[in-house]
Amino acid sequence: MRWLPAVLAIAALTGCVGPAPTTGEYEEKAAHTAADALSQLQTARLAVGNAGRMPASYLETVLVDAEEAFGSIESTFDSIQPPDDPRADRLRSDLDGLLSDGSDGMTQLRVLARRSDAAGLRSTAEQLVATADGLGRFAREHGS
Amino acid sequence: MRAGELLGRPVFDHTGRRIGLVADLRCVQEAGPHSSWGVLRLDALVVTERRVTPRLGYGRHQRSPALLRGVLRGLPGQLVVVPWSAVASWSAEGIRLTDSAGG
Amino acid sequence: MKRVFGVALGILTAIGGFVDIGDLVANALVGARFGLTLAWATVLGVIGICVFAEMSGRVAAVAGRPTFDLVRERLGPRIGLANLAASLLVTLLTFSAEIGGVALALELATSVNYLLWVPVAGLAAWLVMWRVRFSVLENTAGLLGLTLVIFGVALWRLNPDWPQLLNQGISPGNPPGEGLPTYFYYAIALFGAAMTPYEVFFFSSGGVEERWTRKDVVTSRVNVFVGFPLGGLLSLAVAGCAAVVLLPQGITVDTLGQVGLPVAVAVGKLGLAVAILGFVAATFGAALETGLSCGYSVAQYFGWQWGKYVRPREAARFHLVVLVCLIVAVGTVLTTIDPITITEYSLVFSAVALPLTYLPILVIANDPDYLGARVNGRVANLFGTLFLVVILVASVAAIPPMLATRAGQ
Amino acid sequence: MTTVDIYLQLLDRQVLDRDGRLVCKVDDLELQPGPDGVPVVTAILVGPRALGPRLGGRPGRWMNALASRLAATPGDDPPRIPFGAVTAVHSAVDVDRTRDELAVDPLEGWVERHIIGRLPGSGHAGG
Repeated sequence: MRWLPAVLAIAALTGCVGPAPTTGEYEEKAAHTAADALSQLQTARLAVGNAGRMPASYLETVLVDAEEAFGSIESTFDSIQPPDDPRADRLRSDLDGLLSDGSDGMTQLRVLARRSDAAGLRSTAEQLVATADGLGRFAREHGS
Repeated sequence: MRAGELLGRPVFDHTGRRIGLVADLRCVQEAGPHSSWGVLRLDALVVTERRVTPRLGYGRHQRSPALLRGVLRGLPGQLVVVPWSAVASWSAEGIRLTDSAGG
Repeated sequence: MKRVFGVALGILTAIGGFVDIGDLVANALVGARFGLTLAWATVLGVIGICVFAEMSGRVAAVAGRPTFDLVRERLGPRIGLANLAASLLVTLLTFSAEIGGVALALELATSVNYLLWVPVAGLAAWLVMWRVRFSVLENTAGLLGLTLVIFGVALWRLNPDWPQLLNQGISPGNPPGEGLPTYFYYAIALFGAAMTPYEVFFFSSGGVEERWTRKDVVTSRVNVFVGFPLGGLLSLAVAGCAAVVLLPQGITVDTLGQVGLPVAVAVGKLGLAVAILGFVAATFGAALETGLSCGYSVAQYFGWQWGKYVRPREAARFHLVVLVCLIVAVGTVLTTIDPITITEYSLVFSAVALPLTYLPILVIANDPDYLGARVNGRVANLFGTLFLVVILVASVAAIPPMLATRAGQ
Repeated sequence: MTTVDIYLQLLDRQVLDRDGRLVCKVDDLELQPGPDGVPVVTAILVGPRALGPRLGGRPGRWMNALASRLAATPGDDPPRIPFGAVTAVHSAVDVDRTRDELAVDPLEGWVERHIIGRLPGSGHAGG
């Protein structure tokens, strides 16, 4: 069993950050990323939409967790080497745009929540609808 | 001698043919001094071809659940009870029986 | 009257004590991804735990022997030791997840980072295990855990499309967009969450702590057959809330905060406060159960004096094991490994450790040497055998989907 | 005549002292030839030096090594309880001595004196 840790380590490494060899696989990963990011964004929006129905500490914790998770989803995707294919480049730039809009918005939400700025929260959350729709569409179109 | 040293040891008949492993030590309980529970005298070796199952008790008093009993009883090999008087010698390599044990 | 009170108390504790961080997260996660299409796995797990907890409770009441005594007696010292290693690993992982869960719940209440709460939660758990009487410990945690009923209230207030929800519950199958391996991975995780081995260690050892006798077999049965299913209903309510509120939004659950969101939506601030109290109580109660179970299993394997019914200094090594496990558990959470991730892995490992725990219980529950006339009847044996097969299948089946889906990714 | 299969019915059971306290497990049994040469069970053997050899393999070696480091009495002989002290065998084994009289487990005393006994509240009554 001495080989087991080595095999697991290799599997983990190649599975998470290794180069994506084909455009198909890259697309699948992109779709996955979009769905995961959407989940975090929707969590933040749902929390903000019900901000009056929860203690401030709860809202803040949910927003901080969502922002952090969103950030790590984004950086994991960025660390994947896209295949040398114009289609892959297009996928990458489409998703990157959505992800950076999303992460800006989430940071903004966290800042506003700490300031207890209810109006600001509401308007920022509304602006994120387009990003959420975009991520949802991306995940559906490119998902298997 | 420890019980743990006898358990699991291979048993050979007088021709050197292997019968199985010691699965359990059957003792007779005799009255002991005053309040004590009694004296246990080694009476026989319970010998089996399998290793695990005797511990679950299905060779003896354990009857149910039916499926477990069926599966465990259905495995090849059976329990053989060899009286201690039939043991000719024993060592780390195994236990050798006398001529009369039958096997 | 006192007896009725005792039985009622037992039921309430069983309900509150049934749900822990693993049940909360696994059920919310599955509800948000699969709706109620995996409800069958929870139901199956609840029936399974009832069957084996009843047997282990009966053996504890009639023969006075807790579960790990049985493991060593019927599997022998070698396989018994293997089981001890496996179940100690699972229980210890669960223990750290529960400590982390308490800290996460306190973070939700205070917005102070959970890592700062971890040592506090650990110290509080140790003080309770060290000083507080067993019955007080068990009853308080169980009763406070009952506040999780708020998830039932929330589900009712959400006024979902009941027929559709029910229909999901009775028609298993992976929803579109989810692969079959992922579906089965979570089925096993839910089954494992309901049947974690520490529950029988704790239940049977608790019977000995409370000096159960033959007369208490009935009490034990009522606790199991009423309390556990109601606890299972709480689990389903958590899943239902997630299915109604989170699933349509495309939210997958990976934090405790998300688990509580549906309650905020449906009931508002007060309801959420109750839910947070429930999170703290359920995870803290489970931390006590798992922490003590670490001590129970080691001490029972080696034959040391254990239990809270004697002075700590009379069960020195038992308390030492508990203390060491607590330090390891706190240390594990402080490495910043996500407690929720620990939960997910420990659930699957527990499916692997299950057969070695439940086989000896089933065998001894049939042994007249131990139980005399109180051995298993036909029904207990039918279900016991059936579930042993299910557990074996789940254990063998746990590994491929876990690898194939990289733990449900 | 009652027969007892000692692997099935005696080994690995819990030993209880006169006050019902848990003492140890029946880790192994000692047999010695009686007057007629037939082996008779003479003692319950206790502790890692009794259990280690039964485990065998690597865990057994570890346990033996650990035991010889911790041993209070030199040599390979594990602590023993004379079989005459046994008053009953049921789901546990009853012995008519107290835990302190038996003194089969030096480690328990060590942990009590040096670690657990030093923590505040260790003598607090249980419940």
